[in-house]
Amino acid sequence: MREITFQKALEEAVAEEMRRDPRVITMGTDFTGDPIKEFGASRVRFTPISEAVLTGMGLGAAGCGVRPIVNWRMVTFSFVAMDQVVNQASKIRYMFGGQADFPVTYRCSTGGGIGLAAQHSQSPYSMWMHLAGLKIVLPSTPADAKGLLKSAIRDNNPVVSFECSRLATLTGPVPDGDHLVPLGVADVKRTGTDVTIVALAYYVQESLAVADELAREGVSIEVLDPRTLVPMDVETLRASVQKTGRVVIVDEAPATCSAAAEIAALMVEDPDTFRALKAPVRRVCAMPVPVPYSPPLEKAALPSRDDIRAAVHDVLKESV
Amino acid sequence: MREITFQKALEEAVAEEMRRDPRVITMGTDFTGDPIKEFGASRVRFTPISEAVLTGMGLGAAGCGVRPIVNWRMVTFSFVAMDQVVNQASKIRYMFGGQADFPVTYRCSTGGGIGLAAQHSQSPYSMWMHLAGLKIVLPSTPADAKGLLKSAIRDNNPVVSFECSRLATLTGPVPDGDHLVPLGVADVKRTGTDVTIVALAYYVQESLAVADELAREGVSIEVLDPRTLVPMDVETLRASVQKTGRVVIVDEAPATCSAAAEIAALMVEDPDTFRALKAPVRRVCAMPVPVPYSPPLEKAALPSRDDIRAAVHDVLKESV
Amino acid sequence: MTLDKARLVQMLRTMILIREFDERAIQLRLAGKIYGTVHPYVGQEAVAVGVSAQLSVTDRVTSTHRGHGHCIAKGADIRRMMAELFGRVDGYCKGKGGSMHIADFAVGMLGANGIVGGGLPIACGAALAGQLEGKGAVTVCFFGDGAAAEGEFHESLNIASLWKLPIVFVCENNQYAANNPVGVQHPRVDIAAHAAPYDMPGVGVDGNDVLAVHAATADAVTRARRGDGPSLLECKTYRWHFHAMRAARPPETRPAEEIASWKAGDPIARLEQHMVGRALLSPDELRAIRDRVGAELDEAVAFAEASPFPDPKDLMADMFAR
Amino acid sequence: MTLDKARLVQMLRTMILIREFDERAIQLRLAGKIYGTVHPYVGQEAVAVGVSAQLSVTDRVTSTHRGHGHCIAKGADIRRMMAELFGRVDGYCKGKGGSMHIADFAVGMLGANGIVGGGLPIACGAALAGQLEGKGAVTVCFFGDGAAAEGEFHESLNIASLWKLPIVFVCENNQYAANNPVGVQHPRVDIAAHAAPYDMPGVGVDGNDVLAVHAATADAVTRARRGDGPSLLECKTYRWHFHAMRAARPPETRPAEEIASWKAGDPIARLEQHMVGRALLSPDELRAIRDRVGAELDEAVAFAEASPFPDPKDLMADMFAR
Ligand SMILES: Cc1ncc(C[n+]2csc(CCOP(=O)(O)OP(=O)(O)O)c2C)c(N)n1
Ligand SMILES: Cc1ncc(C[n+]2csc(CCOP(=O)(O)OP(=O)(O)O)c2C)c(N)n1
Ligand SMILES: [Mg+2]
Ligand SMILES: [Mg+2]
Repeated sequence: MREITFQKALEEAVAEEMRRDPRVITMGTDFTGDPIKEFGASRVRFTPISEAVLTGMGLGAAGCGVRPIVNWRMVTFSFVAMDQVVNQASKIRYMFGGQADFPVTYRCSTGGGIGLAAQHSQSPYSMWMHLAGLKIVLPSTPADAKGLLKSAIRDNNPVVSFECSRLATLTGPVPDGDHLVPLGVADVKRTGTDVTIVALAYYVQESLAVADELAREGVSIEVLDPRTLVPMDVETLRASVQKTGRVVIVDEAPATCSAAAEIAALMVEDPDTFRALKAPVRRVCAMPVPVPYSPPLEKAALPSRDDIRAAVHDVLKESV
Repeated sequence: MREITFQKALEEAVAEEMRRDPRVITMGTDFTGDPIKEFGASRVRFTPISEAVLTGMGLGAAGCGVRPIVNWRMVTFSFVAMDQVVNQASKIRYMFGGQADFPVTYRCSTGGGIGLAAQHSQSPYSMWMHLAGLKIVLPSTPADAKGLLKSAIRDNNPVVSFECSRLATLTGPVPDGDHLVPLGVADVKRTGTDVTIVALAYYVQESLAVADELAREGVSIEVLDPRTLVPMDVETLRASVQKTGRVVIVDEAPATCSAAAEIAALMVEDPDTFRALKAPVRRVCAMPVPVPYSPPLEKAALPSRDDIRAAVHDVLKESV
Repeated sequence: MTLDKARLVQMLRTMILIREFDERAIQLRLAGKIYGTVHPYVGQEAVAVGVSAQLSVTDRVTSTHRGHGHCIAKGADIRRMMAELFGRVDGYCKGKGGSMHIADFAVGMLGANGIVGGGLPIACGAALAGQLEGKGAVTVCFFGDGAAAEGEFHESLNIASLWKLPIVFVCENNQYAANNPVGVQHPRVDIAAHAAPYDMPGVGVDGNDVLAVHAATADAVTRARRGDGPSLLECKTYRWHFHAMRAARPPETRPAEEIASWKAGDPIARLEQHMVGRALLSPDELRAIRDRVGAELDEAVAFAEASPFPDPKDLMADMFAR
Repeated sequence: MTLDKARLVQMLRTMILIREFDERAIQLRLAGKIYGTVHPYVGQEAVAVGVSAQLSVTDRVTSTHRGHGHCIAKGADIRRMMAELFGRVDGYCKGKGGSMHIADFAVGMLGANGIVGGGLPIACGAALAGQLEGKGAVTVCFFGDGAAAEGEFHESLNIASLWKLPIVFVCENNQYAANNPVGVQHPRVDIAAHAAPYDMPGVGVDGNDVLAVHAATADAVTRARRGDGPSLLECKTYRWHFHAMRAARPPETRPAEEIASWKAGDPIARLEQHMVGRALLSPDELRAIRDRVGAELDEAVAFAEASPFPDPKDLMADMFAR
């Protein structure tokens, strides 16, 4: 299979969907690649720095039969548009009684680790997850990035595509042709029997690396990637934890009210999974600080392989 | 002790702090009571409908020695100001290396249950909790409302005061004098031995009512009110759950990535609490929909006493 | 353009219907038949009607918290509106939305909105759709004087002008945002002045004169249909009642003389006088109109009463499209 | 007001320091000594310096992502700035902020800001503080042409005018927001036109002429200190380098002739010529200034190099005030 970068996979997704459906348009202050060449200035729109109107326009146009892709670029910038997300996009279909569909896709990059400091290193997916009414994807490989973004664009609901910055240059195999990954299906990135690691985005890769190391110690790790945060494939997650009896959740957002908190709660409120648990649940998340700039501090703020390894050892040690 | 409403308690808190400290000012599109009479138009500022600038102004003025209280009114309206909350208020002190303090208090009402439909019935505290850098209070009684708001205004950090709409007319005893409730201290609203209910805001009252009913069935419920969501008094919560071995968490926000999810995670990641747990953790939260308008639907969407009771019975039944 | 009798009668009838709908809504809210909040449009009828009379069903509008008038003027069915206020399954939103979230996409009414300024970006999106369709559809965005202090107003004007979107921004300057007079909100009283920096026409118009509103809209709509871009229309008007009510009518805080003077310029009476003066309306005809409006409202209330409440089992329906 | 030699030398020196600081920062970023992003201010020095020369230490400024120039002009210590870029404990933010979040509250520099438009509301708050203090302190808010498309720009102008806040809004129109020329962002090229609807003076000025900037600022600051409220100053200028760099210099996308023509109007060269023409600057003096700037920068880099990295144990420090 050909290998391409995560970034290129996302570009292909947009281009293929624009080719496939003339109703798909894209808007943002900038684009990677040169989509205007193929699709023209009517469908590829350079915008002023006005994320709020952009976000609402995507929604309004979607309600009228267009299928916009709105690119906020960094998730940071979406916060000036949060009213349109919280009060409009996530509620509009339901509060109007389902009389129209709103097939809009919002894209943005997330995450820290590259010295961009507090404002430009955020991973606040859980703030969107909390809003009933949005679908949310968060890929960890080029193939998933492409397949999920294509599914997002074809979905008839507002979908937010979070795209981890540190993965942009990751290279991996991507199937040829119309490669789709369905929304709401978690992926077992590695099978194992002792501990389940549920990891998100960049930390899927990190967890796989840790799992390789620990395999040498004789510890068998199963690595799960939810891929879609809403709807969450809770059955697959629970099945794995029921098998291993131990779960470590890894993400670079701070733990409080995070996706990791949600996954923890989903595990322990299910009677079968609760009873199968042999050890406390562990969250390996960022420290509760705005991401600092200085490399040693940033490193200390974000989860590391050592943190993941330590958490795995902990849940093994603390098993009842 | 004199009895006053929740709303009146909040008004007293503001008035007393404005009397106490001339640096305290208040801004919003409207005020309950008539603070302008006592404090004048320079300290009580009617604003245009411009929540973003208002939020940033509160922060900027706070950085220059003023102690502003910014009233968004409904939490709904704060979302147009979310950039100033997420990218500025929650990060500013840390990212500037602690060189200035930002003693600003943001106030808003929350919650559904009164037919105001999707946009005006939100309880999204967890979106703020996720942001490292804000303190957050959520009172359930007039006395706590007054004491916490006064502490919030005196605190030297950005504090968000969430004030549940359905509690506005609740009457209760409030101590005379300079009544303060410290931030970060949970309150045991009722002691019990069989099940811990951790409840928020309006649902503290509802849980107390259910606890009374269940007492007649011989079930002894402990009702805990965190009161402050950040910092969370996790020790008090864990101690109670270690005692009862069962926990039900009740809140009117949808469960996903909510305060309830966080509390669940905090319980099961602590080895002692995890080992003490006899039953799965239960979250009694709103259904994952925008709050609908029609009374029977709204009722179905929000937690009810029946739901709380059923959850208590469940954790009793499912105990290992 | 002089309007023929039929058009004028139609406009008059719609204005009366809007007024009586909201007078009825107030009574029904007091009676506990409808829930939550009601924001009456009474006094501003000339704006919704004057503007919408220039639109066809393929044109689109977005509205505000004070949206009943816009709905009716754009052609929504008052029976389904009333059923929505009653929280019933035959309401436009199956009872899920209520007063602040009525929409009828079938007639191009893209929704009331509980967020001040929140409809402007959505309207720009509808206008973008119209531009991409290339069939001349125009979008009208209604909003209040209060909304002009929100950033979304400016972002919307800017992008609409940049992209020459087929949109008409209609500011209903009713002199107040809730209890705050326009002087608390804006350093200048003329919202239309905001058009100039965006290089678009900004026109102030007597918002209680339905014919003036109609004429000003004609220019703006023509410009938009031609592909020449947006316009900003500021209609000066006044609401007769309180900003919003829940279980009870809130106290009046505005000066009595101010209210009286605006009531003296009642937009409905002015249109009636205009028509009577030109012998286009007899007392009998007026009575017939009013009677028919009354009967239609009775019917709408009966329709709403007869419609069942939604089944709680349907709570999760309509969440996601397939 | 004619400026005496000492003032002019001071302004020239500061402009050169700003330029050389950012030229150095680019080199240090390429060398991996500093991290994340650098947004060089080179070419725009006349704005920061012309404006700040009207301010005293009790006046306040807010800045943007392109903030090094504003910091230096407001009197920040380049050693602590450099240490911050190096991520060291002696940096202004103890290494927590980096280039986009430098602040020095002690000299009234209330922070760079990574959010386009995000500083405007904060500046209004600082101006409100100044108004409440009643000691005549003025706030200057620097922002780009791109920021004028954000709603926060408008909300800020509106409330500043309503409340007569002592603030000067300084738009540095450098013709581009990242790669987008001003025509992608605004239907009109003059940002100053936005002042009129807010009933405040809006003045366009040659932003490469430090003396013109200085004079225009004088009027605005005087007005603000008098309690007459805000002004909007639009300084037309140009950045010489890329919008932002990370590990490498990004390719240039702007027309070569455009760049050349703006470089021909180099604000530093213009001030030098002005001074030389009036015999206020000899080649020796100029050389001395440049030498001293170079030495100061060497010292700043040495200071930064010598400062330790923060201890990871201090990660949680500075989160909350007591
Ligand atoms: C963003 C936001 N802030 C505040 C409110 C509360 N609110 C509802 S209507 C209203 C007044 C609106 O005034 P205007 O835009 O003039 O419309 P009018 O009510 O006069 O029709 C306010 C403040 C809101 N709904 N949304
Ligand atoms: C709200 C927001 N949107 C987008 C960005 C990304 N961004 C950073 S700087 C910039 C261009 C800003 O242009 P301008 O305001 O003219 O300032 P200049 O860079 O020209 O100094 C953009 C789009 C951001 N930082 N914040
Ligand atoms: Mg109004
Ligand atoms: Mg610029």
